[in-house]
Amino acid sequence: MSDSKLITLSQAAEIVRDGALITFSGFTIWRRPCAFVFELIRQRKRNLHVIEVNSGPHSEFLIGAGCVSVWESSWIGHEIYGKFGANLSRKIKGKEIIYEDYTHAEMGMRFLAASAGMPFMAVQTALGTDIHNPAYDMLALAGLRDGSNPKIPRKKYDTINDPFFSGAEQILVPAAKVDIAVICAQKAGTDGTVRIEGQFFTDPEIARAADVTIVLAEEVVPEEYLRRDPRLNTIPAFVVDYVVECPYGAHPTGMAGFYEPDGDFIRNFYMQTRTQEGFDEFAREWIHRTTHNGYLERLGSGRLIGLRASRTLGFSAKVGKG
Amino acid sequence: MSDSKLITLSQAAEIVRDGALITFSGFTIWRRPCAFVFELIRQRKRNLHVIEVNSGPHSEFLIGAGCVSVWESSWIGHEIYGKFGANLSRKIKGKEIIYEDYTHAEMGMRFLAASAGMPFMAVQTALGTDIHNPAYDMLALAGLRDGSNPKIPRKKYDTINDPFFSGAEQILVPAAKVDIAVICAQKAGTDGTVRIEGQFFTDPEIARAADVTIVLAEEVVPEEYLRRDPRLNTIPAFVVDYVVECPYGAHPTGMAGFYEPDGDFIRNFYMQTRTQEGFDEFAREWIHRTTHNGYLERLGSGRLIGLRASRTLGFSAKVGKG
Amino acid sequence: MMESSARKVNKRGYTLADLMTVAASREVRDGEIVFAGTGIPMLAIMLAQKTHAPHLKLIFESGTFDSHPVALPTSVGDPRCETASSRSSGLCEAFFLAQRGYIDLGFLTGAEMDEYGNVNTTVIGDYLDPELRLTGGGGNPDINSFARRTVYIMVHEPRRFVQSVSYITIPGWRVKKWPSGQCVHRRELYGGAFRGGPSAVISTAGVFRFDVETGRMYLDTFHPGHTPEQIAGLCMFNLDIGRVRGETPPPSADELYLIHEVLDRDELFVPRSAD
Amino acid sequence: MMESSARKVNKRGYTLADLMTVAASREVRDGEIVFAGTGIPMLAIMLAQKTHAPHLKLIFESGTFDSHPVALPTSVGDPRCETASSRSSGLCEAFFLAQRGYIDLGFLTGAEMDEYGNVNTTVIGDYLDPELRLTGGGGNPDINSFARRTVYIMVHEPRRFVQSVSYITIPGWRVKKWPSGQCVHRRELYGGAFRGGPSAVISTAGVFRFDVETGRMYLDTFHPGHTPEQIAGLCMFNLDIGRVRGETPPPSADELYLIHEVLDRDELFVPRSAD
Repeated sequence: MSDSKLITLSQAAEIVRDGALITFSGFTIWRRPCAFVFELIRQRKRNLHVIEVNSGPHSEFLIGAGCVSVWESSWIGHEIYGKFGANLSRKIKGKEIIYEDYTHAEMGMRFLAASAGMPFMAVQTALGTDIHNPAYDMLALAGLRDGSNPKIPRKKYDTINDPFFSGAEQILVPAAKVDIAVICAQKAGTDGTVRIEGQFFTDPEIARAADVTIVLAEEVVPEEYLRRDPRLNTIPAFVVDYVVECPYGAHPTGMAGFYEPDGDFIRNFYMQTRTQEGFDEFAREWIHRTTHNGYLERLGSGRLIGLRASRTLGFSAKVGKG
Repeated sequence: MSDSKLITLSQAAEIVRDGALITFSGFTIWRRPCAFVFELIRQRKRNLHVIEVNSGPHSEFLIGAGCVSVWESSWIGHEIYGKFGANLSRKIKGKEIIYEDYTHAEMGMRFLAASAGMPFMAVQTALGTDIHNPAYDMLALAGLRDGSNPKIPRKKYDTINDPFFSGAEQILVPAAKVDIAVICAQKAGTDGTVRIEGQFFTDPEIARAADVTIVLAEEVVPEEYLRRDPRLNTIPAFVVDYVVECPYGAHPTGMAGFYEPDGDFIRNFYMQTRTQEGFDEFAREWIHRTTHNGYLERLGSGRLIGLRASRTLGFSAKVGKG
Repeated sequence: MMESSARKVNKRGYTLADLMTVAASREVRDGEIVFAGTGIPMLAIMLAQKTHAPHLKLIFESGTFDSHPVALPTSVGDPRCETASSRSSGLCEAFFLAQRGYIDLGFLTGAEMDEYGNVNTTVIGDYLDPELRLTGGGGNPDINSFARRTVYIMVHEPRRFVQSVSYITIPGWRVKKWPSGQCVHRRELYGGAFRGGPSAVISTAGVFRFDVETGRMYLDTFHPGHTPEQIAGLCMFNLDIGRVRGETPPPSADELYLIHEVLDRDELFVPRSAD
Repeated sequence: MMESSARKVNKRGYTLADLMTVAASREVRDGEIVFAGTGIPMLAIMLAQKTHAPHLKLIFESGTFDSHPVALPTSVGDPRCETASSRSSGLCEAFFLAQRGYIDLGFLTGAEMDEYGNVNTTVIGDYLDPELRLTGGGGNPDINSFARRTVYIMVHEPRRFVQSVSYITIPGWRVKKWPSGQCVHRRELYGGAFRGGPSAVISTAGVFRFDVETGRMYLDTFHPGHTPEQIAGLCMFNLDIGRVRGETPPPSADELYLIHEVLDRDELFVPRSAD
């Protein structure tokens, strides 16, 4: 059974059906499964419902390429390399995409709920904001909350008065149920055990929340090695369905202990893709008619070496803008 | 600020007021703060409301000594060293204690809710059992759910129909809010960072759930040492209020990597304390008119050496019945 | 639990404890995720792992997932549970996984069971005025609620196979709907959270299963030395013996070797035979 | 954000960015638990840690607690956030701690704010038909909701200090009560979860605070080169300048040294002066 989880990047992307609810690992410009997203674009996936704690370059790639019909998250941007998500912004202005806003804490608790088999979780955040404006339930306005997709909740949120203590109104946020979670991590064992180095963000939760969990690992290592110290592992093997060995799978986002975000690449992408024409040009140059290996060759060894993280520090002592 | 968290065992026990809601680390016969409990008994605490995921020898000590007026948990026993909690059993039969039953998952989620500032969490466990029998809300029968103690919920549980997906009835379990959590761990830093080795059970949750968190550590080590690998630490320093260096603080329960449970001690305790007279005799011999150091001297070096865990294995290769 | 009879070896060269351990291990299917309690259940799972189910994944509610213990743990909090596991954490994560539906099989021991597989581990007598307070539920109600199947190990005495338990600690196939307490089929109460229920009972007399529709227990196989009629007489309810398949298959030499020479050399749970 | 003016050094030998960083750092009290965003907020916190607040505890929502970075992180997902932290984990645990009430102070940047401290980082124009979609809320609404105090860093332009924000992303002192959208005091809406709200705004023109009862912003100090009246003219609402205390205190030589020679040598967030 050990080897059966190992598949190729293109096989992994083929698992994603058009219209799937999909989520991705990482946080803003760190550990986002960009190589997988490029392959989704090559395979011309359509009508994806992207749902994630926050969005970064990977989401902008997918949205710019027209693969996404619903964006459900709390934030999109490129940190210091780009002020906002220019592709999402353009598609929203053009009414080409459905958007739904939550907060980080709400999205985190939504994935935790889904990962724990709970239909909802109670939070007391963002009270009094337009995030809770009942007129802004965008999936409802789009007619997507009719129960025809059992993973889409019937409401954006609900309220309940705490029956146990204060009686105060609580916000109930619905479980973020997803078809597929794609996780980009430093190490995976041959049976699927995942060891994430650095902050693990919401990756343990999204892994359990999904029906199918796919891991892109910088290194696939013998399972026995990871099992010598199970307290350092992040996701148990049986939660992972497929493993792809994919070095630099997060580029241009960063991978703690392996490489920094490629700030120049992200900034250029942000500047270039303020228009759809710019995006299409970017896609022709970096995504279409190539493979992940071709992409890495195009980047060149010198560039990759320049992004290297120190194995002592976990980050580069040279790249200031990590 | 570093040193101010270090106090003595007797100072730590003095923090516990009569009537406090208190919880303890560990799981059945592992990492229970027995030295602290013995000190509570010496200080003749009264009317404690013990609330914990499950109970073991430490709870039996406290209950047998008459310090506990409410026991709220899911299980009590000594694993293979004693079939049930003879002291709790006797006090229940004599109507000397209030008892409230949940399940492990319910208690775990109750502490998680309290630790996350949530008033409740939804579970779908133990449906159809007498654990949810409305006639068995024992704290309500005892008049303790009138809101006069703001940490005691107004109901044992509540139900709600899932508004988002199935519409199915959910059990809402209330946050387990506590005044004091006492945690027995392998290592604590001088600023309070806790590193638990082996399974951490529900200790991160109880630490955050409590207003005051006290840690008994086998070893207090320089904070810098623990901060070299923050991913191995279990509880952040600022969650911990006080640290007591207390070798063998969990005896007769076990401490992964340090010592096995003292099966003979626990079995003798269980057999001896089937009666109150037996308990009182046990207390005279092992608890009263002594100190933790006196207790360890009475046990003797040979006995402690015999319980030693291998530093390679994390458990004893000799003590079979660990 | 079986100290009185466990050392009695029968003419075939194995004890009742051996037979029960092996019968329990055969309930595990390869690749399944199994939530283990301690005692014979853990021994049975480890036996299955070494025989027909090498890819089973062993989960302990204390927080270790997919363990491969080299020394037999005697409780789930034991660091022996952590050995070669895929991840070690805590109780909440174990129940997140369980409630999310990852668990195929739970293995429990029961003190008192009714014909629908409802189990009482809380109290002898009235909950409000008990004759004897027992341990309580612990994780047992959870494991049973979340798993697709639950297997019980039990001592067979009439006082343990009762018409009706005085307190339902662990839910069976027909349970109480609150607030009325009306008895309903488990599927009706659990709704979308329904995954299954008690699937087998390995007692000191035989192996029992449940009719999922009626929720009633029936005799599947009887241990050597017992007859279906005699076993029916050991139950306080009307046991269905019409579906019995024959004798419980005996342990193999390989299984006996693994139990006594590999897994439980210290006789923590299964004593060697007396002769 | 302050690229146009940041390099202009005044006659006192420091830039506006220096002044703002120092003013922000002075909002931190020793021993506080501070939830940090990136940019000037992080720099200000690290400056406080090296000056008057050595025991502050720095939390990042990505999951590191009580960090002591040796290299300046440029985003909260950066492994530089993990250095010498007490614990490294994930987002859920960070918000468990925050919602539980562990956070004293949050540090944020804002694009558009009204007189009650409500902030919009989501959209320019109508949410349902936007002129320009911005980043959205991220963790900012959470940090502000859970912390006792929140300090904002902002560029001072009339279009950013508005009468009413088009979308409340981060709650201020008077917020909307749903479903009606009626404007109520934050304390009324948050009830038992009320801990505080926006406590200061450090803009390119001055330092502002809020009257907790009325929820309205007032000018506390003005930066050198500004007057209260001129600052009032830079706000689209009626700014209370009656409580002004004087000029914003200047950075010390020690603070300037720490900013430029220790914390931000690479000028990631605060450029050196042009001369």
